Amino acid sequence: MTTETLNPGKGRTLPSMSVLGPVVALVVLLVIGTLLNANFLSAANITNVLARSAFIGIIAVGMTFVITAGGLDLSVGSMAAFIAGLMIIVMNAALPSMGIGIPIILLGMAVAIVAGILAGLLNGFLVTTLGIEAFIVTLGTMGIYRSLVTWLADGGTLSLDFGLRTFYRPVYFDGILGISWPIIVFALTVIVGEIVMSRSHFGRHCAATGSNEHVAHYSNVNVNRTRLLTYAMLGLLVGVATIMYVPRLGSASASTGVLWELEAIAAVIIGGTILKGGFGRVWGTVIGVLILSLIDNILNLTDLVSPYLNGAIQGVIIILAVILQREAKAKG
Amino acid sequence: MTTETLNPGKGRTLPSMSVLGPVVALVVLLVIGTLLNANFLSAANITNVLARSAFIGIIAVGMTFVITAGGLDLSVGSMAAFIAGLMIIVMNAALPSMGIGIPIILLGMAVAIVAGILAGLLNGFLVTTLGIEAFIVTLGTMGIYRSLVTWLADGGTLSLDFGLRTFYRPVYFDGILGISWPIIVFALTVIVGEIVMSRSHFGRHCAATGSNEHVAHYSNVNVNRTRLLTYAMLGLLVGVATIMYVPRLGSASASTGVLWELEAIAAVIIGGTILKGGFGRVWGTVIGVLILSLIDNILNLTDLVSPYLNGAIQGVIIILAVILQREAKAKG
Amino acid sequence: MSGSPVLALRDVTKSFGPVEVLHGVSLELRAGEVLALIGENGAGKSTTMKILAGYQPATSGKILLDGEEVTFDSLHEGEEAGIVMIHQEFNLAEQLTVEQNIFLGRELRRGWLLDKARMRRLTREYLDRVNCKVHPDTLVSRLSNSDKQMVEIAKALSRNARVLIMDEPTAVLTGAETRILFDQVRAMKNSGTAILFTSHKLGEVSEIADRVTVLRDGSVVHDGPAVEISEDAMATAMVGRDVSDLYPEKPADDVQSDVMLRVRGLDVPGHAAGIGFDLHRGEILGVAGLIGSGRTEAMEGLCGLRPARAERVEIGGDPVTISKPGDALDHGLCYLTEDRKLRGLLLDKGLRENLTLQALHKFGGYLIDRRAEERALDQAIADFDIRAGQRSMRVGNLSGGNQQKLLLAKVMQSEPRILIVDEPTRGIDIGTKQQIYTFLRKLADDGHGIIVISSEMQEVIGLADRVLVLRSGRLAATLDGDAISEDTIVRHAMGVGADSSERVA
Amino acid sequence: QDGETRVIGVSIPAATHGWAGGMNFHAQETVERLEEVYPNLDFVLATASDPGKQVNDIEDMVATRNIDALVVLPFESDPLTPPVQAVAESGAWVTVVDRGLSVEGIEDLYVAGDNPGFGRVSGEYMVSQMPDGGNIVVLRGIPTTIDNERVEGFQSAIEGSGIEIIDMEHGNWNRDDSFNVMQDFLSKHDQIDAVWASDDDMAVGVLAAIDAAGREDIQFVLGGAGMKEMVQRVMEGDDMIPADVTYPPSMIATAIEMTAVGMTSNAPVSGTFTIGSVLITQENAEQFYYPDSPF
Ligand SMILES: Nc1ncnc2c1ncn2[C@@H]1O[C@H](COP(=O)(O)OP(=O)(O)OP(=O)(O)O)[C@@H](O)[C@H]1O
Ligand SMILES: Nc1ncnc2c1ncn2[C@@H]1O[C@H](COP(=O)(O)OP(=O)(O)OP(=O)(O)O)[C@@H](O)[C@H]1O
Ligand SMILES: [Mg+2]
Ligand SMILES: [Mg+2]
Repeated sequence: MTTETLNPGKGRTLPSMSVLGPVVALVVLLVIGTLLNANFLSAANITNVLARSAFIGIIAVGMTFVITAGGLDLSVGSMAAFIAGLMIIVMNAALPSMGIGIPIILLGMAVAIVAGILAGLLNGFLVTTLGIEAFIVTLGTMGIYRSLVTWLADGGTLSLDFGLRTFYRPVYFDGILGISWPIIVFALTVIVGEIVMSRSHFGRHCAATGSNEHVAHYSNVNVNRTRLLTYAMLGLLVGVATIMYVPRLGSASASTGVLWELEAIAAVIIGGTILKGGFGRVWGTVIGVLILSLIDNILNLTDLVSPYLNGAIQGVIIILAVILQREAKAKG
Repeated sequence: MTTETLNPGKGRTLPSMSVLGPVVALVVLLVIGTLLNANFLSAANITNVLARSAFIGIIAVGMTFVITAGGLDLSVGSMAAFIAGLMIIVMNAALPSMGIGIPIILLGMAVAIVAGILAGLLNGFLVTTLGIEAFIVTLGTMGIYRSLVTWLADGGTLSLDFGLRTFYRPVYFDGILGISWPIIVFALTVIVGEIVMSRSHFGRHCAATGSNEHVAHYSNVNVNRTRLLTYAMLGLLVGVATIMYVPRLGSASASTGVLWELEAIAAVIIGGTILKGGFGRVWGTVIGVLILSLIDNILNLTDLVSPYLNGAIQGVIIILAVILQREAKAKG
Repeated sequence: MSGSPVLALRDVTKSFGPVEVLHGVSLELRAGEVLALIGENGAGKSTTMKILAGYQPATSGKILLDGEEVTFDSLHEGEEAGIVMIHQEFNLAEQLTVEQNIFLGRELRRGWLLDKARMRRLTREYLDRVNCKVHPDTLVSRLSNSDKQMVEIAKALSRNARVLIMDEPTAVLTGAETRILFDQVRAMKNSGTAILFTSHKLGEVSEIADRVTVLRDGSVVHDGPAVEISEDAMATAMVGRDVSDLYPEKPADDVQSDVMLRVRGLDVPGHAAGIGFDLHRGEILGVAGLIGSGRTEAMEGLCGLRPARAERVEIGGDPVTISKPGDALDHGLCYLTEDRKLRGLLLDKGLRENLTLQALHKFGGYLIDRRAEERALDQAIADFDIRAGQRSMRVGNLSGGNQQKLLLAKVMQSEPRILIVDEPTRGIDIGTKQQIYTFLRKLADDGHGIIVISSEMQEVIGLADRVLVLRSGRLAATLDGDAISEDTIVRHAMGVGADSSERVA
Repeated sequence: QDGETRVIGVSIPAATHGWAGGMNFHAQETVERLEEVYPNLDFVLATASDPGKQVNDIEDMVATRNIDALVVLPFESDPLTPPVQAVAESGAWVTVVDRGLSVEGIEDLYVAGDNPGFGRVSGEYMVSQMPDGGNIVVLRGIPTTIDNERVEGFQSAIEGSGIEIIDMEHGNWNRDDSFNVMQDFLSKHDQIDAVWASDDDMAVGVLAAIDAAGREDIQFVLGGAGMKEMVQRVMEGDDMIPADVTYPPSMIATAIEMTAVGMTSNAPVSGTFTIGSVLITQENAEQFYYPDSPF
């Protein structure tokens, strides 16, 4: 039960090294990118990478809480597709009566947020109250949402009305002070997430629940409510990510958000959160997300490898990023 | 670590109810199938369902050991694709010198087995010796194998020489006493797996490792070797599954074996093995595999639902199958 | 009695990071001799034992086996050399059965397969040797703590050790079980096994040990034959001061103060029924009973920790309903669990997080005030004399006794008016025990109400003003004044035709 | 054979990208329509997410639904060849759509798409628009034989024209992926004259990326497959989308319909019908515009 004899370094008494791991990996990628292509550090490229990281990033922040509290959610990708589809249908339907303007955008956003929270609560309810393995619950809802969006779209693509899309577009592409909205929302999510995780009661309760639910129960932590809230929060953040996603291309289809769940979970773990629960860090997740986005970006910016091998390079870098972290830990 | 106070029924002293769950789900599906279509219970259909369950089934048996020992393997689907590709390339290359005949088939089989074991050992090595989270390791190797097969196939499809394919085909379609080879091999794997799990010291060591690796370590169980062996064994079984798979379709491409990993893991969990490790049952896994195959089969028997919603039905049934099990447990 | 040393340490030091916890320890284990290693919490007993058994490497110094220097590169070599250790922490895989645990790592085979029948039969035999009634196929997670300990002992005995090392084996055992264990120890000693043993129950040390070695702060301060040292002298050598008045003075019980907690008809399905009692202000109420008599469950049910019903619960005269742990805390009612590992502490978290978990609302509104937490930790370390090498260490790395102290400090963070403590001094050294008793009495004197559940008869008798005795989940008697004696308690606890699944505490 | 109900199985890939979605739509719509028209025809429609699943579907149709005819759009040619061959050998009618099987002569009816032709028409259009050559980037689909054939057709059509493919990546027939890839191409290359997006879904992502970057150097984007939004833009004379190349998802409807006719009448419907890829320009766009289709 104690771990000291087996893995002397696993404890977190010297966090500096485990912290260094992902950061070093990120820096190495940045250096490689800069060396390979002069435009890599251009404002445009940085903005692109950050803005497109925002979807997975916002979701991964929520995933950090779910995993820290000992859960898992495989449904986020298809949940995002479903919410995007729903949002588009509702906005298109409301268009004749509401006309193009701020109100209809707000309606769409409200739909996304409410749908996200409800979807999260459904997952949470099945996991906590019915006590089913999170893996199975969310594998099931993953199939359900994916099917539903295909069905809503009649197998094709749901597209936002063209006029509405033009009106809504700035939510992805514009921003303030040259920083685009997805980046701003992502940054805010991360800041709030980090504070909640490391300084709030809720964050403590998540860690306690994931670490040992019995101890948490005996310490007056409402284990089920904490878990339920992490799922609801993740659902909410999926909704927020969708609000940023829809204005980008104005459409949703069966292929929207495919594999986002694996990417989000990978980002969380690369960032140093423990998959079995009990310890999570939001800022690490951000680094994980950036690492994953940068790999793609760098591969697109160079011609060194056959595009067929992109997946292999990704795989190797993901493993290396985590090795770095563990090696550093082991020395620490 | 003990669950009794929170969930008084979770323990396994009264196995009869937790055992009943998956069996009941299976029986219900069988009844539904029979009601929907008279041919459902025909020998041809039963043979089809069993034979095609064999791939996932053989892999899921290996997965049961990995999960019981506290691990996870997301790479099996792309590993299967990669091995199939490799096997095809080697056999095609050897064709001019060896000609069509038993030896070249045996060569292909040997390649599959060796490649499987090596791939499994690689996963196991990264997980045990380097101590990286299994989720990340196998997510990484999943990407790597998937890329490699795409690259080997030059983005297209690798196909076994037509003459060879005709010669090899009986390995999938023929059998003894009217039972086709995949079913026989699957049955053998299950029997051996069940015996190893429940009656060998290796099975016990897996459960002990997954239950509490420190305790296992103190009790002289070589935790790392046990884990490594589970991965190697899974790799071997992926190889065996591929040997059955190649004669069926005679080709491999980037889309071979996609999502097999999720299906195998789902089967294992539906069967009652605990995802966090410590307890596994091979026969349960078989029931899980059959449930998953039957859902597909039954959906093909009827035109009641839009094909777009197939995924939703699958999702609902998977969740229901596990609820049944938990409910039954809770009462037990 | 004694021959040449089988296993010995010479000038062994051990450091965890920058902190040295053993400073040149030497000791010798001889065949056919029982050596007791005693010392305060955190003195280094468990660490010494782990080094001897090869579970941890020494930082410097030598380990001698039969006079030859050895380094155990793996646990296997320690076992090979016939060294078997029973850990202070349970060392059983919860999801495996008793039989699977006992034979873990050395399963018997017939050909390729396990010889289950033989293992089951042998398990039965081993369990019989320690008079343990559990079925070999029971999952360990379903056993009570004392049964787990007996299984652990059976597992150790089954290995026919040359050297048997036992780290506080009796902490969770009943008197009767302890006697069974000691019978086995004597038998092994007579057959030439070298035995090292530690306990905070000094009476046991006098009873079983041939030699006594006292550790203080990582150094040996006394080593000699057991007959030459009295229990008082042991305590003094350990703690560095006299601890003869273990229990504080009880107040004269003529003033009947008001009732703080009134419970009527408390039912905990499957464990207790119809429990009713009053707790007065300023009173320490003891709860005695056999293991399995439902004391723990009754109090957990009362505090909303497990499903329970009550006809009536009043706190401070007002009727209350308690359906979840938060309700109990809101009414100033707090329960200290008997199981610090599984229900008490987050072993992979630090001291600070554990200390404040239950009373987090006291440390800032939405955000946690870290500085207030640090101050609370300072205070707790001072108040409860918690000895941690570093403040930032994982709680799982604290010595057993210091974990218990931290648990007590944690419970006190919620400032309960009514405190229920379940086995509060398990694994606590005698000096600290005295402090805890004084602390509890002082709380009572300050107007709190205290309920003490304990399986140590002396503790109940020494501490409590009144004693409830439970039998098979029902209240068998309420004793006060001179009626509180070992004899009466045992009589009420056993009753007539007592349930055979219960054992004498 | 009158009065007797005949069963037609339809096995197609699932709707995992735009074109497949359109094809799914046409399949379902046609099945519904024909079930009305021909009361003695029964249809079984199954969609598969990978070749293995598609083989399962076909096996199920044979074993439990006793199909008299099979209309199959193979996920991939090679793996589907043996099972379809088995169906043909059992005596059922076989119609193959879009992708030919690896063995000739299995099918009774082949409604063929022309993937190399699709690439060639696209390439020829590029050449016609850039007589002096230029730099283009190419977004490819999901790595498959189809994609390889299209790209090869395209490459051979532009050979020697002075058009240079300066970069090529997989956009996986997916809007989001192609958006990301195009953004990165724009960072990487300062001068891009045109884009062959090779699919209209990908063209959507490419256009969004170009718009956002505000780049003026790109003259046009050529998609493909005839998505209705794109056809509309062609019709309206959009500069960025001057043309499109058809690869009609409705070919499945044609195939099902012809099979139904073959089943119910004695009209000769066997043989090969190639549905060539046609260039859509402003002049002829109207005849390729189906506002009701989801694609
Ligand atoms: N893995 C570890 N890492 C850091 N410090 C440790 C570790 N293990 C033990 N210690 C420290 O070593 C000291 C001695 O601990 P040990 O467990 O040997 O005490 P003990 O004498 O057995 O006490 P107790 O009577 O409470 O069981 C303690 O201060 C403890 O915190
Ligand atoms: N797996 C379990 N499930 C339910 N309860 C358990 C389990 N393990 C232990 N317990 C309960 O916890 C208690 C273990 O504590 P211990 O063996 O010290 O007895 P105790 O506390 O003296 O008994 P009691 O409090 O019932 O009088 C047992 O009474 C038992 O009922
Ligand atoms: Mg100790
Ligand atoms: Mg108790």
